[in-house]
Amino acid sequence: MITLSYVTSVIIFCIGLYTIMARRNLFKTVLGLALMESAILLIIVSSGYIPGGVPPIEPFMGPAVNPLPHAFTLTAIVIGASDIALALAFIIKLQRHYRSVDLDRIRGLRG
Amino acid sequence: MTLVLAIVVPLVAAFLIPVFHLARKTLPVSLIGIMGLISLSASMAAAYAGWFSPEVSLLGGWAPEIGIVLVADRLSSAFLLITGIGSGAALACALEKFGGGPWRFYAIFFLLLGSMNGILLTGDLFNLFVFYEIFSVAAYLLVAFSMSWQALEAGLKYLVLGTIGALFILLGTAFTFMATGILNMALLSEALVSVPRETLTAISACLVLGLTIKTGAFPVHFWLPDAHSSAQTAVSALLSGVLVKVSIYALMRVCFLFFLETNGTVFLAITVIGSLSALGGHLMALRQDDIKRLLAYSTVAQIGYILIGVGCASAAGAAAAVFHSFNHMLMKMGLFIAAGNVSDEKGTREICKLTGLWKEKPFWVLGFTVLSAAIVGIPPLNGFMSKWFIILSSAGAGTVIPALVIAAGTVISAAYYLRVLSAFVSPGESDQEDPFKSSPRKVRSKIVSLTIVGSFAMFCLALGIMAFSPFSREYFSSIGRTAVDVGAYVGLVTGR
Amino acid sequence: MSLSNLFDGINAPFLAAGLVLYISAVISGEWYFKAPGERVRFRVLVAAASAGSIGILSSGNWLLFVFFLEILTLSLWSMISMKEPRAALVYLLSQLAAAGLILVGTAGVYAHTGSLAIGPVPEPWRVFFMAGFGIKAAFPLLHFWLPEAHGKAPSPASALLSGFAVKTGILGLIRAFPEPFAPLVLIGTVMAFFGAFMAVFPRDIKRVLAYSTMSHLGFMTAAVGAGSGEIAAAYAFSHAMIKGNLFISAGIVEKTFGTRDIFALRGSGRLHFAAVAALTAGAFFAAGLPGTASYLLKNSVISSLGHTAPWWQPFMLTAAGMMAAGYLLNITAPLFFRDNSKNGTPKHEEGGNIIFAVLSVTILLLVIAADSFFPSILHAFRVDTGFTPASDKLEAFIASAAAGLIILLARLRLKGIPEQGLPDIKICLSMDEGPLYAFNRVSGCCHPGRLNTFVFVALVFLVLLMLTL
Amino acid sequence: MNIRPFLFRITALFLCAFLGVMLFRGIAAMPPKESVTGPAAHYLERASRETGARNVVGAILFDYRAFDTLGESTVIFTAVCGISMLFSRRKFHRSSSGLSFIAKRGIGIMAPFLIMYATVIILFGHISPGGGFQGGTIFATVTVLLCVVFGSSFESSYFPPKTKESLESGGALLFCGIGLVGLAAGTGFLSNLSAGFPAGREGSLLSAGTIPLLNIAVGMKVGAGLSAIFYSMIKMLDTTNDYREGGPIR
Amino acid sequence: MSLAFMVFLYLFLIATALVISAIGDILSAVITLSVFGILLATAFAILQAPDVALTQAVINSGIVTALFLVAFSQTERPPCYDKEEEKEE
Repeated sequence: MITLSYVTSVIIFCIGLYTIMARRNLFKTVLGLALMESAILLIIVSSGYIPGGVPPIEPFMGPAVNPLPHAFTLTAIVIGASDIALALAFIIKLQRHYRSVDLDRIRGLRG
Repeated sequence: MTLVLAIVVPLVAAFLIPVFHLARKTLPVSLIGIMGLISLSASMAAAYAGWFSPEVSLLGGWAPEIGIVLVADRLSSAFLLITGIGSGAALACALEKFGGGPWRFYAIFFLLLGSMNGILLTGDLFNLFVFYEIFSVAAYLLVAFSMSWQALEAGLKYLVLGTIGALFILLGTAFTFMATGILNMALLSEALVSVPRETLTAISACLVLGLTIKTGAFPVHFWLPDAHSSAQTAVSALLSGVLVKVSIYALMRVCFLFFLETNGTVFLAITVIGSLSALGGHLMALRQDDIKRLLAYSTVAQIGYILIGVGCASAAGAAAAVFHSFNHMLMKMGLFIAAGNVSDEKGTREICKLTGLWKEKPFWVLGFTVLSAAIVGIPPLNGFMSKWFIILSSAGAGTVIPALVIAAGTVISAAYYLRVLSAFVSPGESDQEDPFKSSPRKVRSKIVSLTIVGSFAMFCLALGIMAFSPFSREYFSSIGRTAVDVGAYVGLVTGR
Repeated sequence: MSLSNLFDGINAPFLAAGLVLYISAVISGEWYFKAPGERVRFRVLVAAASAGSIGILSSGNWLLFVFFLEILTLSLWSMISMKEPRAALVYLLSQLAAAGLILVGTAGVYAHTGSLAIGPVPEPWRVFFMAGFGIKAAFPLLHFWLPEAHGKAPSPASALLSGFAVKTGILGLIRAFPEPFAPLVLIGTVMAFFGAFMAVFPRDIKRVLAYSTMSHLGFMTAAVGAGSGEIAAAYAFSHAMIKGNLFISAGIVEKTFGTRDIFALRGSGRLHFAAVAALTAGAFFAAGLPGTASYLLKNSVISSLGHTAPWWQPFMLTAAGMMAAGYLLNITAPLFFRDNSKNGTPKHEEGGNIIFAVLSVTILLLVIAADSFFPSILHAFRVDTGFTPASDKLEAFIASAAAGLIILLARLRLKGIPEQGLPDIKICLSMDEGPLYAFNRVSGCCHPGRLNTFVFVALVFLVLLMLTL
Repeated sequence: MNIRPFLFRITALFLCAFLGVMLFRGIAAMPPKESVTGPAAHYLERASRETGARNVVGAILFDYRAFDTLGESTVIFTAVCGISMLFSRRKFHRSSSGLSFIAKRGIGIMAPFLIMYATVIILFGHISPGGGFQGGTIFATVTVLLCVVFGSSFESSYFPPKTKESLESGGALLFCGIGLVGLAAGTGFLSNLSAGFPAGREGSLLSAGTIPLLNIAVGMKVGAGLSAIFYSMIKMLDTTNDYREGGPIR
Repeated sequence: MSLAFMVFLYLFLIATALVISAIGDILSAVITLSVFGILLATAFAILQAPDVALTQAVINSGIVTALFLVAFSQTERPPCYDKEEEKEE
């Protein structure tokens, strides 16, 4: 069951990376970033899973799941959110100047 | 105790600035100056503690396996010194240029300072990722601070590439955690030996890519010229001089601790990346006509030199890398401050238009000449000595091509720096007296920036001469030894 | 940096040459530069250059050798840039490349033997030393900077350049290859002949002298290759004197007549003999006629080749020696031909006080004369000055006939060669033409500015990392 | 010549697939874990005794690795400071657009319960799943809701930007203050029970030393921060709606 | 939890990811992103990680989607008022 979640997270990671490279819209780039971010979250959480585990709240009713990945995932989610928020802010300001979010037109700095 | 203060004091200063802003509209320059001094003295205290008696401070009182550990040994104290001097100079320039007005700039600056000290002192891999994230977000915002469309575009590209780098570092950290269950860097360096081969390739590939994107080495350097050339003067000086060095420290610390025994080809890859960056940076700088972009590409090349030093995986190599990053900080910050002031004064950044400066601003041009002679590697100055140490270590490690690349780099950098200098010295059209342009707009001369550039130039000369004395060479080789000696680091952290 | 080895056998001639040359250069500088600012700048630069040379001669290890070498290069670069910035840039870049190569070689020596001391270079790192000192001593394919720098520099500076700067390459070669080394002899002979051959064509006196320096350097390299470092050092000493005198006197001719083109100076010797006297005297001593020091030295170099060398090497060296007489005749004879009054009266360009020029030239001439007429000086440098044995006389005669034939043929066939003779490598660093412009257009695509191409390159880099790590 | 983008995409796809295969091989090579090993085992056994918290994840976040959480909330502080810097120069138009009356009345009723739900999540962070981050974000969603439904001027009258700024820096300073208390007590930065904080009765509201305090601090920071981000972005949007309807209200 | 439900959940996750990357209209891609976030939250719940599920649900499906929508509406709007605003600055 866990290898299944690893497979899906790797696939989603690759989909995210592909969206960043293949799409010309800036929003798609940020969406790709969000996808890659979520894939890594899935990898970390499913790495701490114990078959037949119990959530790590104190009165364990069985073999508790590894709590450390949960702490990292919490941090990673919030970091990803602040990254995406910043990226969106940049996109809004940049759209003011370029009047478009097409990557082929946002090529002012070259050479 | 002093290690935690080096991180917490700048953060508290950053949190206090909005509160002060609520009290008064524009913050007094002296207030920010005092805060700057306090946080710099905190980081210098940490550097002092780390230099003479390598120190470990357990956060929250937990043992290294359980909680987070802050470690200060000679390598991190050397880089603390670099960031301290660099950010102090950048803060002084920013204060002189902006005054107290943009208080958010200073809040982000102090956050950057705190996160830099965090990266340099942390002994925990995930904590390194978190501080790296604060460091990068603050860097994106400082790049975009001037709000011009170039700065915003450079900020966005830096953000997207930086976030992809951070994601790969997070992926590498996730893999190491899955393989070993530990996150303390010292314990990891022991546990990584038993990790299977494929996982080790995945870990090393992800970490090396993430850190290389952050340092701006050649294949993934695209954000660096845009960011460094479109940022403000003080910010681009800070970016080139200090921020790059912190990423290089992270690369050194991770590679020396994890991959020294387990995966030797990482250092070969770093040498190849270094040589590529050196050549690519110099060649691309040769074709630039915007002075700040030229200096930015020259930074890419100098990063290549440092990476060649790191790639030798030897004590001499690490010492040469640290010495060159210190020299490069001095040289590049002076160059950026001088170039920034000169181009602001003339209103343009085209090299061919920055003429007639020898008469108008002789001291700036003199400082620029000495520093560019230093960065090219002309003998009496320190650039020559650090270049020599890197060539020595790369020949010692048996690789000849990087040494030849550095020799070729000297020639190419001499070519493009001379093009800039000949433009500066050539008699500009402004010689014939233009009644309207020069008289009314008497820009108040930048005393602080001029003293900084002058003192950096003097420092370069002194270091160049001092590097001959065995006394200073002993210092730098001790840094190299501590960087490479993984056993001592692990013993220090775990107290065995 | 012990001063003890400042006066050992090899360094003495260089030291003597440097001493005399710097004195005469400073004196001629007083006369050559009109503006007081330029004069002060020239004095400071000569002081820096002499400090560099002293450092080079007395440095104990290769690092200091390169350290002072670059200081010497810097001061000579700024001297040349006083008159011709572009040639100075070419000179600086080539010398920096040479210093870089030697630095790499030194690092290799340190890695190989663990010490930086100057001494024979172990096998794998010789190619760096040869390449580095090759650029310094203008080996055939690495000589592109020599005609540019020597031809266009102010004459006191080019006197220093030809006199001492190029000789540091020879000094390095002597230090690095004390025992006989066959490729050096080959390069030396080729260089001697190539220099002499190229010296025949240019119409500019200084370019002729520059190429003649190259051919004399060929002789010295051959001597070093043959293992006799002392002869090369002695040769360097006498050549420094001769070349210093020739360049300064060429400067006098240029100052008085305003041009260096031998066609324009036709017959000017009749009008103003004093200006041309130094040049003719220098040419006489440089021509290597029997009895003068350069003849003795040329023969000692050829005899030092010994019997192992293939037959054509001594032949080419003697031919080159003879051609020296030829091209020097080229630049001095027309001065005394019947003037067809094309160029009118000589235009007196008022330089500084002419006394200084005369003084510097006389010093040099005195030393050359002493050097030629009292061979005992050469004995001090352990040079065997016996005349060439009879059997070689025939060979010498054939060589001189061949040389005369080549000069005659060249003079007739290639009459219309433009001013700078065969096209040298024209390096120009302006962005609008030349190699830099082509490179600029090609490398435009290296930073396309599109975000997804950056990510694509990062991914390719990651896949490569995955494969190799 | 449209062959280039197609070729570009195919190679990108192929490289991503190859990267995925290499990553999966890296993961598959690891031996599957049956039980929790390393420091996590220590956390599971002794978390309630050493920190007094029932929720082990909360204990890790706010006690064992509290420095990470400090770093984490500083990331949000930087993002907020930066975004308001990016949008600071735009002149501030007070605008009062809003949805229909039914939506306003419905949300008016729900809003207090949402805020109470957010405070419950924050305060019970060390007992049940939840904590500073989740509670703060729920609070931010409430402000977003108010912005959308009642218009940004209504929301800014209830939560003016000045208080958001002070709330945010206040939370950050509270966090560092608690840490410095631990440092003053001599047992290291951000130390909990060993620095003399009362462990309190297991499972009760006021137990587990500093963890609830840190939860509140982070909740203030995250809540105020994210709503400040949303507010600085949305205030530009409002100007456009009014512009069309009848001119902006200056 | 039965394996079938997990397989269905992961397939649906991959499907939404493909929709996000493939679809042309940004608005529907953002909506799909919030659906993706909710599915991921359920996956975390199944993997016995309640904290993470709550955070993921609130942050990635809540605030991030809201920010996306705001940013999207800022850029889509024909900035007719821009000229008037440009001169104000």
